[in-house]
Amino acid sequence: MIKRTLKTWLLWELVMGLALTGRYLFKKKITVQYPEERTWLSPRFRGLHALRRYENGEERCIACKLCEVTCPALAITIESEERDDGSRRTTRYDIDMTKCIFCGFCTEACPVDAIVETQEFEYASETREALYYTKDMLLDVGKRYEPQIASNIAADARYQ
Amino acid sequence: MIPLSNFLIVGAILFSLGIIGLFLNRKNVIVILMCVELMLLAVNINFAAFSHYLGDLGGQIMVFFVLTVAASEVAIGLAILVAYYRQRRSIAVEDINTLQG
Amino acid sequence: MNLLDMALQVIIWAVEIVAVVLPLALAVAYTTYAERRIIGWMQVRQGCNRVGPWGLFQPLADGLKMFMKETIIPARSNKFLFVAAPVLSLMPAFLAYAVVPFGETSLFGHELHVMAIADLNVGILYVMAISSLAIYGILMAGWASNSKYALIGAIRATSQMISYEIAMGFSIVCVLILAGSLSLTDIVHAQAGGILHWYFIPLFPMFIVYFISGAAETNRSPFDLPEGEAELVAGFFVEYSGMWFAVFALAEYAAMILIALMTSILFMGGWNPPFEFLSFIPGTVWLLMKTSFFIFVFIWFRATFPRYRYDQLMRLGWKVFLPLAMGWVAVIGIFTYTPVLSDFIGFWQPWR
Amino acid sequence: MIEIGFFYLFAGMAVFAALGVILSANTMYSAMWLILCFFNASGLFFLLDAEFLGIVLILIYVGAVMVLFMFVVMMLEVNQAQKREGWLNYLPVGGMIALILFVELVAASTSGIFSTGEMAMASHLGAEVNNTVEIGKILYTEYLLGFEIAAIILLVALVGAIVLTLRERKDAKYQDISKQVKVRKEDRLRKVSM
Amino acid sequence: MTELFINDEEVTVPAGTSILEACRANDVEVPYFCYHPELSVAANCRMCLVEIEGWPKPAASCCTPVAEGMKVVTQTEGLEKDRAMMMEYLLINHPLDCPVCDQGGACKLQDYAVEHGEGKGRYIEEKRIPNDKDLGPFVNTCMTRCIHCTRCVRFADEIAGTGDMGVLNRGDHMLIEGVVEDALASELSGNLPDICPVGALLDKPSHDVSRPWEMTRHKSTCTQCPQGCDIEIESRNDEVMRIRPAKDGVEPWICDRGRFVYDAFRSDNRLLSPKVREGSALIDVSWDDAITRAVSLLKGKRVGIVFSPDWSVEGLTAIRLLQDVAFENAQVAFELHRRDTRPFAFEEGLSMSTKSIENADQVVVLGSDLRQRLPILMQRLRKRANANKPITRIGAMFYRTNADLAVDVLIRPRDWHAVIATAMVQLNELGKLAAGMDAWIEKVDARHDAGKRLADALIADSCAMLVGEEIRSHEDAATLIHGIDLLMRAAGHAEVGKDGRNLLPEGMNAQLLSGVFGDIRTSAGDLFGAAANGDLDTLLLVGSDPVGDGLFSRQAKTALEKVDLVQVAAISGDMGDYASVQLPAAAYSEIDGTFINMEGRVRVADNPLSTLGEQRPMWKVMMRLVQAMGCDVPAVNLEEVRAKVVELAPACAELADVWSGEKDARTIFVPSARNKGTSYLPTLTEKTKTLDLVGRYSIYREGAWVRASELLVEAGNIHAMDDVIVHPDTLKELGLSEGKLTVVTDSGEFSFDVGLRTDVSPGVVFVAKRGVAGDLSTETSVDLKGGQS
Repeated sequence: MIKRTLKTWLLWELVMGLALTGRYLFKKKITVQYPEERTWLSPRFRGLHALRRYENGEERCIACKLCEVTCPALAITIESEERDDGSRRTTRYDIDMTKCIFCGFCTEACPVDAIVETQEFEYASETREALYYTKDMLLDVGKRYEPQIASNIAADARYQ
Repeated sequence: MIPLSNFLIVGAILFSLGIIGLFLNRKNVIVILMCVELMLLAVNINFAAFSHYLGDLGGQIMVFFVLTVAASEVAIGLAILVAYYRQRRSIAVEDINTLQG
Repeated sequence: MNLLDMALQVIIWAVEIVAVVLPLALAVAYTTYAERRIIGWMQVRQGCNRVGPWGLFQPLADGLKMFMKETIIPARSNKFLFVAAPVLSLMPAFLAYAVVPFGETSLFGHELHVMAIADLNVGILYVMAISSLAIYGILMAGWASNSKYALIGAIRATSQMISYEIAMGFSIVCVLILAGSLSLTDIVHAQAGGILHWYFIPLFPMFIVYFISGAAETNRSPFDLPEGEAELVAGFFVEYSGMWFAVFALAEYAAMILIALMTSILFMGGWNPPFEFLSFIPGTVWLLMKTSFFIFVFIWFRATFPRYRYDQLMRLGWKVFLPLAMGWVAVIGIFTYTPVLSDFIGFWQPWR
Repeated sequence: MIEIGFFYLFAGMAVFAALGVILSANTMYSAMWLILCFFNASGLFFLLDAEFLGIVLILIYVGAVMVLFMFVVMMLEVNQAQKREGWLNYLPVGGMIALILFVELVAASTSGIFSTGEMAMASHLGAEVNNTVEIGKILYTEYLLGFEIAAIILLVALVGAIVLTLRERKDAKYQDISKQVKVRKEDRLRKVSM
Repeated sequence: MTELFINDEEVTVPAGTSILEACRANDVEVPYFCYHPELSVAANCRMCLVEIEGWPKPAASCCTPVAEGMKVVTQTEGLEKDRAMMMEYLLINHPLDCPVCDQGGACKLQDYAVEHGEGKGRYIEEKRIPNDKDLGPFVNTCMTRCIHCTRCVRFADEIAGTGDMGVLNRGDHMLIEGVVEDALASELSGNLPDICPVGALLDKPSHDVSRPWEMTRHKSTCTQCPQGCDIEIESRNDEVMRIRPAKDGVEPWICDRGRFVYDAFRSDNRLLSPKVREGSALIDVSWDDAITRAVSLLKGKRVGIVFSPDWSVEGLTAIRLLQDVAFENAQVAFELHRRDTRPFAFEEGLSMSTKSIENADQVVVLGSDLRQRLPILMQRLRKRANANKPITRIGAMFYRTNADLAVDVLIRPRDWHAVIATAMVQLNELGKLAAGMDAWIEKVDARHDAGKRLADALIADSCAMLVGEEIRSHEDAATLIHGIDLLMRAAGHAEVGKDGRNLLPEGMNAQLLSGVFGDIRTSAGDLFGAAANGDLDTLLLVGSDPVGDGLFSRQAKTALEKVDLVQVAAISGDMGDYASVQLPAAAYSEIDGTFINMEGRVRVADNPLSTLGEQRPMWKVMMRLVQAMGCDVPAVNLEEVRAKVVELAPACAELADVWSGEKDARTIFVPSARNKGTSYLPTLTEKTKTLDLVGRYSIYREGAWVRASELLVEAGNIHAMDDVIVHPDTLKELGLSEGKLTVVTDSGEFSFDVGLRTDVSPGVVFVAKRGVAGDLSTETSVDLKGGQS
């Protein structure tokens, strides 16, 4: 009882709290100094989207629109038509990165691994328009990151 | 050196304005209370002035008491107002005449 | 007093004001920096360390950003009061420094000269009166914004500040009883003679009450309910941006520094060194060291304690601090006027 | 000289602010004007060497009473539009009363005894006297009874205001914090042997 | 009725029903591929197996009739296993290309594979790859996906009647083949993708464009022909992607014209914003400007109004309201195929439902190319013919029907009087009389053998008389119809309840039009004539394209060149060349409206697509015009317009109950008008020319919508015939041979390519209505000369 009263009046709990934060004041800091230091990224990291091509240069995307329908943020817009050779291809494949929530459902839905998410996350822009990725831009991203994408897919294949 | 009458005239002006204010803002009890404060302030100025010129600190003590009473008055007045507002949703003076017998 | 004297006096005042306000503004800026660094460290982070060496230019960059930003005045606000409110809150915060004695110096003549713009004999009352005006800035900001968040924030802030002002007032009364003067200089002088003479020893509970009430008075964490982000977005200054927002921040930090200063002066012996042999260090340095410590404690609080709930805050103010402070006044009074006990207390009462 | 200047400044501002109080359409503005008025009155007090009262006026009126006013204004949402309705009906009577009073007061204050003579011009309290100390001295001796009564009035006002406005809401839940704080683990935890 | 148990629940179904139908009627899920309620039973998918107590093996439910007390179980472990095996078998050769298949998401095979199939296939050998077929512009094939349910083959045989799909080989080598490797000849071919349970037959125009789940669907009414089918418009982002028959509609099919006309909704010819002529070009302006311009052309002027009957009931009523309020003396015409505007003994519209026509003892078709005009009605008659019920047809051509007709007689249009007179004589001999017949018989001396066939048909117990366009657009139509009316009365087919007098109308809402406009209608030819003579200042053209369609294109062209034209339309047609002001009105996919089809059936469309541009519903355009003319606006919202409908057309009174929700639109038939008092005697005028001229209607060419649809134009080109066709004997008689010949008419000489067809009546010249010969349609008789004019 006395101990309790004493504790109450001496603000013991508060002092303990202060002591705790006081201790942490001198601990080693865990901040990662971002542009110079970087953390390790999982192969499953969901960053900027990319559209892939086959090795022979043919687009993988077959305009099945499964990614479009599965997208919870309605960020994907696809228009398709029959190409001259009779295959089904997109005429438009847009991802609005301002809408995208990077849930990765599109990559899960894709039957041909055409739409993938790279580990790229530094694609900020000064205008909103620049975040509206068109098919060409996405294919371009795919071209740039293809080795990384392929290795990530290979690394994760066991768990699919 | 400022003559005493100057302070007294300032007090008179403030007091009169307080009275006019009472009539002018009959609808709004809050402003009426403010006008009363204004009048009390005029009285306080007179007290302080007399105290100063008569060399008697009793005047300042009176100011002190007036301040106390005024503060109490405001506290109680506003409390009544709030209580009344909760009942009637209005603080217009006309609506308060229901207290007439 | 001829015209020349008057002009000279005006110049001296101006220099004094500049000598207080400029370091104060800088201090405010670097208090924000210190706050961010210290909280960062306490959270095992680095804090701002990008702009300049160790991030030292961060406050300047922030200030620059704030002043470059567009000031948005809401369409249905009361335009005049909306603009006037930040000024109304900044003005008293700076005005109070007019009577704060930063130390004594004999640089300007043979006798010791108190380093204050105005060494008022009712200095402590003045500080109380002026700091109570800070409420109006907040009240006006909340009301003029025509926003429910701002209004609720303002109402919270004012009732909180008024509530804690009373407890603060009573804890100061204890100091007054011991020091026997309303003058800040006299209060400091009364504590001369080493750490044992400082008032935090006989008035330890009041010291705590004063300091915590000070945190509440300046809306510092854990009493920062008026700006509680979780429920009020940002409280009374939700609608403010850019420069006017910066002015509010300036006022808040100035008030915080003032409370730290006042705590040092009232309870920690002001510019007196704790031990006589340390008196080779100038008094001002001592005062600033003490003040810095209390600023650090404010920041420490912020890093440690979660925000109070509003009813708990009110309960603390009215049901704990107020009775405690009033009781302590009675205790000190009894000690002062009871023959035997007055010998004990006489140690801290130089006016006897 | 300077004093006269300050007097007219303070007095003029006070009167101007008082006009503002009674003429503002917005209750909030009235309150603001009243604050200004009190500031200037406080200035007048300083001129009268009543610095303690001057500061106390600010501390009590500006720091507390007016905040209370503003609080109530903010909370009650006074309908501004109908505030001034029909004021012309009352102006003649009120104005007359105020005018008569004003004339009388001015006549009295300028009627020789206050406007001329030694008392009118000479201060009988030295400026060097510590106003605060002096007030304290007579307040706790000569006026002790009055002081005690004032204290009781304040207490009554305090209690009265709380009684008038405090209402326990039936539909709201309250918690007893001290009870919560006092809880020990023994109160909540029971060891059961299995 | 038969009682049986399905999964231990006792159900009662008519005797002879198959188990599958019994299950479907009682909401018991049985999977199937080859079964289709409208087609014969093939029982070749074996998916609908059920177990029947006491039977040693599972039975195919689609071909097993119910029996009294039968105990059917649809869900057992054994059946699940059977179904899994069936699925595995079906999927052996089926590609796993669901992501690129348009059927994906709306595919029976996909659904059942998930529901009944095993997770994994064991077949790792090579799949067979049949070649894809070219089935014309409407149907896309992907034969690897075919599971040989033969629904398409049965559809081609039974519904389309063309029989141009078939099965080759057996077993693993089984192939579905087009009998002719070419476009499908059927006007119903668009239904093939609908009935294909997998993605083997797909809609070609929308192929690879959209997926089923992207579509929003809303019900509407097709206004492309008087049939007014229930359609379901599938749209994506307010763009029409497909039109399909409504699932619970009256007819299970729709024709290609109604299906693929959506192409025109987004064509360049579409009017989407108000236009005003500046110099030689039409430029887009605001509604206010366009209305101001229109009013300047209309106000205080002598105005003629021509409109199309395809607008909704509300829109048409609004036109009448405009006429009443703003142009009291204006002439109004809405039929471009009717030369004779005297009231008919029975006005346009059917007195029988298509179903009762199918079931009548006799069906007589007088002068109508039903397959081109009303493909869905023709499909009903084809079903009738397949059931060996008689159809009698008299006309100027053996119009292709793909059905066996009991009696098919060729006549020349100038013989109609004689045919009717002969039939009257025949009926007289049998003692079937009607007042007025004697006068007829006396007046007409000539007799024609076809009349005997007609009389034979009329003595059946119930007879559905379908009077077609050859008679309706005849210059003496009122008289002929009066004669037919007399025949029907005499034969007893005019009584209430068994009224068989059906006059096939030109467009939708015929019942409403004869009521609302009966008193002010005039012939479009007369109206254009008046305009050409300078008796009119301005034409207000609401929706129709008189240059492209109808009999009066030459007159219309002359008139339009002479007067100002204010056009209100959803599609511009050829009028862009003439219009001074064009006001856009909403197409039928874009309005909340009510439609009445030729049977009198009522349909209320709701939840329309958002308008594509600035077009407004017709009634709004009309009321805006009224307001701009400075007159009192008679109706300011749809409810008020609907109140006016009931007020103006008492025959449509029941519509009020439909709109208020008290009655179901399906239960209502609006009767067509009957003018009992009319009686005309034949006025036989000798034709100056030797050959009769008949316009030939083509499903792919008539109507501004169709001409704006690239798809239908392409199909029209595939099915095109020569501009002018005659019987070889006709030429032989004249000593001419086919090729470029000169046609001599009252209004001049024209040269055309003349083709030969043996199914044309000798002495008749058929001209394609649309195309270079369209101008001839005002004539009724011509001569042919050799060489070029």
